[in-house]
Amino acid sequence: MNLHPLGADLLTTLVFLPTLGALVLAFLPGSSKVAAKAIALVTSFLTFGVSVLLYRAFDPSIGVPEAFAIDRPWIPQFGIRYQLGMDGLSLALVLLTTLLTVSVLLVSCGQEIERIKGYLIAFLLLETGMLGSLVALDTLLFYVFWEVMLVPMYFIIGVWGGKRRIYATMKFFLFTMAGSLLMFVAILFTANVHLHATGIQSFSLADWTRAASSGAWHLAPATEALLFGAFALAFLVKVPLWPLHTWLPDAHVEAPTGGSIILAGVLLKLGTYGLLRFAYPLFPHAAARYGPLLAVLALIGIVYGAWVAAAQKDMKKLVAYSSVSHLALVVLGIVAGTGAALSGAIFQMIGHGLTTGLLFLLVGVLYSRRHTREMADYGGIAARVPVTTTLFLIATLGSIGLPGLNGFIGEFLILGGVFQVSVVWAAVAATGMVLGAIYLLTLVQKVFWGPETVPANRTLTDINGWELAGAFPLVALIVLLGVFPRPLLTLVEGSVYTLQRAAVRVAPENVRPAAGTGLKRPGVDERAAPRAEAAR
Amino acid sequence: MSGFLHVSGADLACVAPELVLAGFATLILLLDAFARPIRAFFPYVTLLALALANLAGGNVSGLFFGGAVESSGLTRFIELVACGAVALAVLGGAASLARDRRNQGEFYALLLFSAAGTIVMVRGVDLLVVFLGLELMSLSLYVLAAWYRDVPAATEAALKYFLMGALASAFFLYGVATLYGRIGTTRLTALQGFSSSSSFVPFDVLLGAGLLAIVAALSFKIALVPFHGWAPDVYQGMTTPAVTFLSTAPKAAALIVLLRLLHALFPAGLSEPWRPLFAILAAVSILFGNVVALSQRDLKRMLAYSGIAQMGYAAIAVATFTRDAFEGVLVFLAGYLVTNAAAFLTVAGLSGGETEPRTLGDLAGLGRRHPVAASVLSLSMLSLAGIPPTVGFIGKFLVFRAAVDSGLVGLALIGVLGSLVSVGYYLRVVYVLWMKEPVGDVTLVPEDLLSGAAFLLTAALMLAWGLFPRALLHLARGAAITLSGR
Amino acid sequence: MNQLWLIPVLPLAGFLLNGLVALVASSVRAEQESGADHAGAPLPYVQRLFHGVVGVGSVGLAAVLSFAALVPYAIGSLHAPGGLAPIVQKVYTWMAAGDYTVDVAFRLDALSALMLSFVTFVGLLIHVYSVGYMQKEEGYGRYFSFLNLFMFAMLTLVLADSLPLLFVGWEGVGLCSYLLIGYYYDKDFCAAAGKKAFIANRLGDFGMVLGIFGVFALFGTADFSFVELAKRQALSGNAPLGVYAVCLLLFLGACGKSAQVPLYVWLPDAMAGPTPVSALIHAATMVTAGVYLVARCSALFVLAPDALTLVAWIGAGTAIFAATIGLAQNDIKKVLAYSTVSQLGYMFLACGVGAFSAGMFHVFTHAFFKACLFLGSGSVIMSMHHEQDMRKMGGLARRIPQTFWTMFAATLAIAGIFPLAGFFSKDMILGSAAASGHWGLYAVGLFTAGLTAFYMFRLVSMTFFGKARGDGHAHEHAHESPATMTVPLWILAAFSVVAGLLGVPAALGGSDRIARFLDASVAHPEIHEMSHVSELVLMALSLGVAVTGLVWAWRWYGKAAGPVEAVSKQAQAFYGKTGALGRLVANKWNVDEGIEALFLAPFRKIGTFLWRGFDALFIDGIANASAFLVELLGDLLRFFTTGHVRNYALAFTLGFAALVAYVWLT
Amino acid sequence: MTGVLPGVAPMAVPPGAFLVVATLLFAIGLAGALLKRNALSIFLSIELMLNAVNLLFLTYARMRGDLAGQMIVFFVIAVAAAEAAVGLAIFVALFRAHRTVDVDKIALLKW
Amino acid sequence: MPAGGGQLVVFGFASFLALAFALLMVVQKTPVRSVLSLVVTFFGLSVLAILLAAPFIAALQIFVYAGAILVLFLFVIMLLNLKEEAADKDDRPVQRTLGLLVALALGGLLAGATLHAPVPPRGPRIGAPIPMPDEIPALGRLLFSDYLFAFEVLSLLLLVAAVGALLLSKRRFE
Repeated sequence: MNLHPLGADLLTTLVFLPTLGALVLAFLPGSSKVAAKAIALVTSFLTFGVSVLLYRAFDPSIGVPEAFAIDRPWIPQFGIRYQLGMDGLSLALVLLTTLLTVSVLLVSCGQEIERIKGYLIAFLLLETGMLGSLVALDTLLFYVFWEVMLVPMYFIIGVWGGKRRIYATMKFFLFTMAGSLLMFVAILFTANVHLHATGIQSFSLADWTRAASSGAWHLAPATEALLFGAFALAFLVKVPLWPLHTWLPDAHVEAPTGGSIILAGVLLKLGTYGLLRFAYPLFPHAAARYGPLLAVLALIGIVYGAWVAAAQKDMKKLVAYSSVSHLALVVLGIVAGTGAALSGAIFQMIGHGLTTGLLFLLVGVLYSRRHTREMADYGGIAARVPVTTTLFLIATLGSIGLPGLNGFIGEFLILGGVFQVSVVWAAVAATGMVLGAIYLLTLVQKVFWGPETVPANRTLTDINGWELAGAFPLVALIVLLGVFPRPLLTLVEGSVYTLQRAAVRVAPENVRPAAGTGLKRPGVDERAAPRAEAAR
Repeated sequence: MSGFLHVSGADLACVAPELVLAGFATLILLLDAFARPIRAFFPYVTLLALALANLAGGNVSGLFFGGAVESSGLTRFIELVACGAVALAVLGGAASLARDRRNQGEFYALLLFSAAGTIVMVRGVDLLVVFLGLELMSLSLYVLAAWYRDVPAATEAALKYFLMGALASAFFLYGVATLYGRIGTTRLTALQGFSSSSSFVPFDVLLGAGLLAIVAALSFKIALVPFHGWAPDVYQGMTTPAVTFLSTAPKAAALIVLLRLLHALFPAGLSEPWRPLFAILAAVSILFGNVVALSQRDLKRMLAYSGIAQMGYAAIAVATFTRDAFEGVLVFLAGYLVTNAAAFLTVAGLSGGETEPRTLGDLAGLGRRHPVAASVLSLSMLSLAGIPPTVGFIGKFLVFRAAVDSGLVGLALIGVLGSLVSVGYYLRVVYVLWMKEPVGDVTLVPEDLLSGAAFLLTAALMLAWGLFPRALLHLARGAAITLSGR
Repeated sequence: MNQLWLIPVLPLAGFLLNGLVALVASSVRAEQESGADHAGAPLPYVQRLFHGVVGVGSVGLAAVLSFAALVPYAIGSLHAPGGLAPIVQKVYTWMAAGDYTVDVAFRLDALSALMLSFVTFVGLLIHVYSVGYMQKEEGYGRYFSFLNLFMFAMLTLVLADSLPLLFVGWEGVGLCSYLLIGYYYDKDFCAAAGKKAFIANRLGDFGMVLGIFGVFALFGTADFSFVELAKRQALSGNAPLGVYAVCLLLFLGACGKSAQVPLYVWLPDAMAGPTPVSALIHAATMVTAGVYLVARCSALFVLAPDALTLVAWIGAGTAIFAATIGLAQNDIKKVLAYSTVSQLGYMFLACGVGAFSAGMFHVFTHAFFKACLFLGSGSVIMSMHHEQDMRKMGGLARRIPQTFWTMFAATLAIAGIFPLAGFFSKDMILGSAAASGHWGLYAVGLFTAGLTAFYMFRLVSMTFFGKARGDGHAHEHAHESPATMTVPLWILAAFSVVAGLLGVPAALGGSDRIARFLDASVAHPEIHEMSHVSELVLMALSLGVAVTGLVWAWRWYGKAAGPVEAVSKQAQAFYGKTGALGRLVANKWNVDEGIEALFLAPFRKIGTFLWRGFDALFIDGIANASAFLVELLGDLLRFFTTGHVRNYALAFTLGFAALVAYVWLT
Repeated sequence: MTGVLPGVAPMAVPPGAFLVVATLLFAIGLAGALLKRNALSIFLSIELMLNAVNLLFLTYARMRGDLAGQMIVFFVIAVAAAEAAVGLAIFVALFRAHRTVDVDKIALLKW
Repeated sequence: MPAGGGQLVVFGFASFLALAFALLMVVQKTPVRSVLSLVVTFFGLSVLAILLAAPFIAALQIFVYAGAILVLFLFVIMLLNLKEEAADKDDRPVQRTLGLLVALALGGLLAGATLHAPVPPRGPRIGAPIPMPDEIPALGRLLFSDYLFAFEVLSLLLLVAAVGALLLSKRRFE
C-alpha cells in the first residue's frame, strides 16, 4: 500500500543515492580533496533530505512496515523479491542514519584525513548498506544489505584505524559474520518450512509473519527455538549483548572518529532493530520462552558493561563499554515487551545514537589534536576548550539520563515498562542509572576538570567550525527530544502496537489498552483492534 | 547405429564449436610456424575463435553421431564456460607471456584444444567419448604445465600433473570397463534405461567399485580431498594464465560429467550409501581446503586450496542431487569461473615472471599503485568468501538452499563454518592490498588493453550476476533440465 | 496569575542568555590564552553588569510573579474553610507511551505556595548577594547562568504537578549543585566533591524512580491527584506491602537529596562550592526538597505507619549524629553544613511523627536563619581573605559588626531561643513528637537541641569573640562587606527573628496559622491534643536545654584568646573531656574512610578484574584461542601435501580404497 | 562370473579366469605405480594398468559377444600411445631441468 | 585355434607369463629390465586377446605397445642414460608398506568381487555381434559409423600429443 503521491521508488532513491555518490567519487578524476568532500557532502545532504521527505509524508497510524512499499521480483526463480517498505520504527532509524552520516562527513571535512576519497566512498557505501537493511522487507534482501554493511566498515577500521586496527577489524568482521552466517542458514530453513507449510516459495517478511502469527508453520518447539536462536544470535552479536560484546571495545578504540560514530550510532541499533523486526515476530513462542534468559543476559550486561566502563583509562573504550550497558537496557525493554518498554527501547535506540554519537565525535575532536585517547593525557582542559567541554557535558548528561534530555525518556519508559513485568528486573536495571553517573562523570572529571597537568594541552585548540556543524544537530536533538519526545513516540507507536499484537498470544498480560497513546485513531484500530480483542 | 561414414549437417552443427576451436588452433599452429612476426596478434585470433565458437554453438539440440554426443542446454553451458575460461586466461596472460617471450602460438593452440576437449567431455553421451574429451583436455594441459620447460618448478608441476592424470585415467577406464561388463553399455542414455528396465543389475560391490573408480578419477580433476594432492603444486608451478583455465573449466566439466553419470545410474535420486559418501567428500574438502589455505603465503597455493574448498561447496550439490542443486551448482561454477579468473588476473600481472613465487607480500600496498587491479582482486576475494552483492554469494546461496531444502542442514552448517574460516585468508589478501605498507616496489606489468578489459569484464560480471542473477539463473536452469531430465 | 509556567521559565531564559554569552566570551578568551598560562582575571565591567542584570533580573521577575500568584492564594485559603482548591495548569503532554502518560503541568497549593515564597525570596536575596561576592571571579557569567538554571529547576520541582515532572526539577537541582560545587573546576577536590554529590543523589534517585513507577502501579497515575486517591485509600487493589515499598523507595530519594543518613556524606563536601551556593542550595532550598517530597506524599506515608516510624528514626538519628560531628569542626562552613544536616534530621523527625506541617514550618524558618548564617560566614571568609579555619579567627565582632550582629541573631534563632523563629518551629516538632507519644524521639530531639546551641555558639565565640588569632595581617585588612552583601544579611536576619510568628501555638495565645494553612495539602493523622500546661512545660524544658548549651559553649570558647595553639589546646581539652569518642567525632566518625574501604575500593578492583580478567582473558581468550587453533591445524595439515608425487598417488589410492570399503560395508 | 551370456558362443576357459588375471595385473600395475621411484617406471606401471583394463574390456566383450569392447580397446591403445609421447617428452624436459627423474628427489613444490 | 583343453593350457601359460613378468617389472631396479619384462607381459596379453576372439587387438598389442611405445621408452631411457635406481635404500617405509598393502587389498577385493559377481543379464547391446573368426571388417565398419566422432577426437588427441612432444623436447625457445 503506497501511501503517498511521492514516487513509489522514493525508498530506492533513498537507499541508492549514496551509492551513486560513491560511484561519482570513484570515477572522479584527479585527487582534488575539495571536490571529493563537496560531492560526498551534497550526496549525504540529499539523502537526508529524502528521509525528511519520507518523514513528512509518513502516516504514523501505520503499524506494519508497508509505507512507500516497493515490491518487485528480484530472483523470481526462488520467490525472492526486491521488497522495500517502512514503518515508524524503520523511519526513525533511517532519519538517525542519514543525519549521523551527514555529521560524520561534516566532521571529516574539518579534520586532516589521508586518502580521504576512499574514506568518503566507504561511508557512502556504508550508508547504503544501513539504509537498505532498514527498509528491506524480503529476508534475503535484508541479509544482503546486512552483509554489505560489513565491508565498508571493515575498510574504515582497517585503513583509517589506530595501531591495532587489523586485529580489531578482523575481530569485528568475524564476530559479526559468525552470527549472520548462522542466521543465513536459518533463513534458508525457514523459507523451506514456509514452502512446505504454505506451498508458496517466498522470503517475504510479510508472508512469513502472517504465517507465523497464524501458526501455519506448525514448528516443533525445539525447531522454533533453534531458528530463534540463530536469528537472535546474529542480532545480539551486533547489539552486542554480554557475553558477545568483546569485539565492540576493540572496534571502537581502533576505528576512526567517523567509524566509531556510525558504529555506535547505527550499526548497534541494527541489532536491536533485527530483534524487533525479525526474531520476535517470526518466532513469538520461542521468544517468549527464552525471553527470561535474554533478560538475565541483558541485566548482566547492564551492570557488567557499566562496571567495566568504570575501570577504563581509554576514553573510547569507556564509551564503548557504556554502549554495551545501554544497549543491554534496550534489549531488556524489548524482552519486557510492554507498550512503554517497547516505545522506550525504540526511543533509547535513537537517543543512544545521538548521545553516544556525539560523545565519540567529541573524543574524536580531542584525538585529532592530541592523538591520544588516554584520559591521563588530558585533565583540566576545560578552560582551553570551553565549547567542547560544554557539548561533552551535555552529551554525558544525556547519556546518563538526566531528565530534560533525550536519555531520560528512553530510560524512564523502558524501566517503567519493565517494572510492569518484573519489579526485580527493573530494580537491577535501574542500578545502571547510578553506575552510569559514576563512570561518565569520572570521565568528565579526569579529562576536563582538575588542574592543567599536561603541558601539551596548553596549545589545545577548541572544536572548529566543521566539527561544530557536525555536532550541533546532535546537541539540538538531544535537548529537543528530551523536552518534546512526543513526535518520536507517536511516530513509532504504530509499530509498538503491532509488536505487542505479535506477542499477544504469548503473553496477553503484556498488552493493556494503551492509555492516551492516541492509538484510538481509526488508522490503527480498524486493523489492530479486532485481533487484539480476539486475542484476549 | 548410424550409417558408414555418414555425417549429417546436423551432426556437424552439433559439434561446430569444437570444430571451430580445433580449426583455429591448427591455424595458429600453422601461422606460428610460417608467419612468426604476427605472434602479437595471436591473442586476438584466439578471442575471435572463441567468439565464433560461441556463435556456432547451440543451434541444434538432441543426440547426434548415432547417439554418441548431444547438444543441449548443458553443452551450451559448458561451451560458454570453457570459452570464457580461455578468454579470461588469454586476456589476463597475454601481457606477461609477451614480457617473458613465451607467447609462442602453441600456447594459444593448446588452450583452444583443451577447451575443445572440455566441451567434448560434456558433450559425450558415450563414456568413450567422454574419456577422449578428458584426455584431449588433459594432454594439452600437461604440455601447458611445462610451458616454462626450463623452469624446474614448471617441469615438476608437469610431472606431477601428468603422472597423477595418467593414474586417474587408468582408474577411469577400469570403471568404464566394469560398467560395460556389468551393464553392457557405455552409453549414458542406455544406462538410464537399465536401472528402470526389467533387466536391473543388483548393485553389487563390483559395480560399486567401478562407479567409484570413475568418481575417484573425476574427483581428481575436480580436486576433492583426498584426490587433491596435485592441485597446489601444479597451481604454483604452472604458468598463471594456464592456471586460470585449469582451475575453472576442467573442474566444471568433470563435475558435470559426474552429475550426469550419477543421474544416469540413479535417476530417482541418490540411494543410501552414496549420498552420505558425497556429503563426506564435500565436508572434508571444505574443511581441509579452507583450514590449510589459512596457512598459505604463496598466492597461487592459497588459491589452490581455496579452490579445493570451493569445489567442496560444489560437491554439496552432488550430495543434494536435486534439480535445484544442479541449477545452483551450475550458477556456482559460472560464478567461480569469473571470480577465480579475476583473482588470477592480478597474480598473473605481478612482476618477477614465472620464475619467482608470488607471495602475499608482493601485493603489499598495491592498492595505492594500481587501485583498479587491487579493487578487482578485493572484489573477487569477497566473492570467493561469498559476501553479497557478488556472484559468489548467489552461488553459495543456491547451493546451500538446495541442501537445506533436502534436509542436509548439517552439511550447510559445515559449509557455513568453512566460509567463516575462509574469511580469514580472503580478507588477509584485502588487508595486504590496502592496509599494508609496501616493502619492495612490486608492480604489475603495464596494464595493457587486454588485461584492462579483463579486469573490467570480470568485475562487471561479478557484480552484475550478484545483483541481477536472473539471466545466469535462466541459463543454469536450461542446463539443469538437461541434467535432471525434468 | 494564570501563567505559572512563566515562573520557572524566566530563570531558564536567564540561564540561556547568561550561558551563551559566558560561553562565547570564554571561548574567545581561550583563543587568546592558547599556549599561555591561564590567568583568572576578572571580567570586564560591562559583561559583569550584563550577567548581573540578567541573572538577578530574571529571578526577580520570577519572584514578583510568584508572589503575585501565591499571596492572593494564601490569603484566600486562610479565610476559606478547608483552604482553596489547588490551582493546576497543564502546559502540554510530555510523554505518552504504554500505560505511562506524563503531562507538563504546574500546581499551586498551600505546600507549593509555602515553598515558592521562600525559594524565590531567599533565592533573589542570594543572587543579589552574589553580585558582590563573586565580582572578582572569572567565571562570573558561568556562575550566574548556573544559579539561574538552579532557580529554574527548583521552581519546577516546587510547582510540578506530577512526580515525574517533580523528578525533572529534582535531578535538575542535583545537576546544578554538581556544577556549582565544581565551580572551581580546576581544583581537584571541588570537582571530586561535585561528582560525589551527584552520585550520592543518584543513589537516592534510584529509589525515587522505582518509587514513581510504584505510584503508577498503585494509582494508575503519578500526578498529585494520586494524593487525593491515597487520602480516600482508593488504592487499585489494596496493596499494603506495595505501599510500604513505595514509601521507602520515595524516602530513599528524599534521603539522597536531603542528606540523611546514610547518604548525607556529600553535603559537607559540597561546601567546596562558593558560599552563596552553599547558602542557597545546600542550606535553604534544595536540600529541603526531600522534606517537601515526603510532605507532598504524606497521604501515602500515613497509609504505612511503620514506614513513617522509620522516617522518624532516620531523621532523629541523622539529627544527633550530624550534631555530634558539628561539635568538633574547625572549618566555619563545615560546622554550618553539619548543622544543616542535623536540622534536616529534625524536619524528617517531624514528618515521621506525622507532624508534616511542623516539618514544613521548620523548613520555612530554617531557610532564613541558615541562609543568613551561611551568607554571614561568607562575609567573614571574604573579610579574612578566604580563610575558613575558625582557629585563625576571633575578635572579628569589632571588625565586621554588621556581619556579627546578623549572624548572632541567626544563631540565637537556630539555637531556639524564645521568641526567635527557630524556637517556634523546633518546639512544634518536639511538641508533636511528645504528643504522638514517641518519647524516645522526643528525648533525642531535645538533646540535639542542646548540642545545636553548643556548636552554634562555639562558632560565634571562636569567630567573633576573644582576641584575634592567626596572622595579624589578615585582621588588619579585615573589613566589612559591600552593601550588596550586607543588605541581604539584614533582611534575612530580620526574617529569622520574626518568621516564627507565623506559627505561634495556641498555648502562647497564637493561632498556629501555618498548620491551618498547610492542612489543606498535607495529611495530618490524629494526634491527641496535649494540655496547654504540659505544652508550656515542654517549651520551658527545651528553652532550658538550649540555654545550657549556649552557656557551656561560652565557658569553653567564649574567652578564647591568644595564638592558635591556645585554642587548639582547648580543643584538646574538649577531646580530653570526651576521650576517644571526641577524636572519633572530630574525624566525622571516619565515615568517608569506611565507605572508601568497604565499597569504592572493591568496586574499582572488581571492575578492573572483570575487564582484564573476564573480558580480556576469558572471552577473548576463547575467541583468540579458537582462531589460533585453526591456524595451527592448518599449519599441521599443510604437511600432508608433502610435495612427493608418490604420496599423492598413495593418497589417491587410499581414498579410492576407503570409498570402496565404505560402499562395501554399508 | 563364470560363463558367457546366453546366445553367445561358449568359451572353453571361464571368462572369470580372464577377469581375475586382468584384475591382478591391474593391482600389480598399481603397486608398481606406488612403489617405483623412477618416473619412467611409474609410468610404465600405469601402462600395465591400462593393459589390464584392456583385457577386462576384451573379456567382457567376449562374454557379451559384443564388439564394442574391442572397439574401446582400440581407442585406449591409441590414447596410451599419445600419453606416452607427451609423458616421455615431459620426462625429458624434467631431466633437463632437474638432472634426475627420481620422483623422490623432485619436491621443490610442497606444503 | 586349439580345442577346449588346449585353450586351458594356453591360457594358463600365457596368464602365468603375463603375471610373472609384470611382477618382475615391478621388482626390477633397472628401468631397462623393467621395460623388457613388460614386453613379455604384453606378449602374454596378446595371446589372451587371441583366446578372447580379438586377434586384431592382439596384433595391435604387439605392434603399438611392444613395438612402438616400449621402444620409445627404451629410447628415452638411453637418451637420459638412466642407470638403476639410486642404490640407497628406499627412504619411505610408510609409502612402501602402505602402498603394498593397499595394492594387495584392492587386488584381492576386486578379484573376489569379480568372482562372486553373478553373470549379468544381457542388457542393451551397443556394438555389433562378434563375427568369428574374422572381426576386422566389422570393427572397421563400427569405427567409421558409430565411433566416427570418437575417431575424430582421437585424431585431435594425436595432433596435440605430437605438438606437445615436439614442443617439450625442443631445447631453445624462439
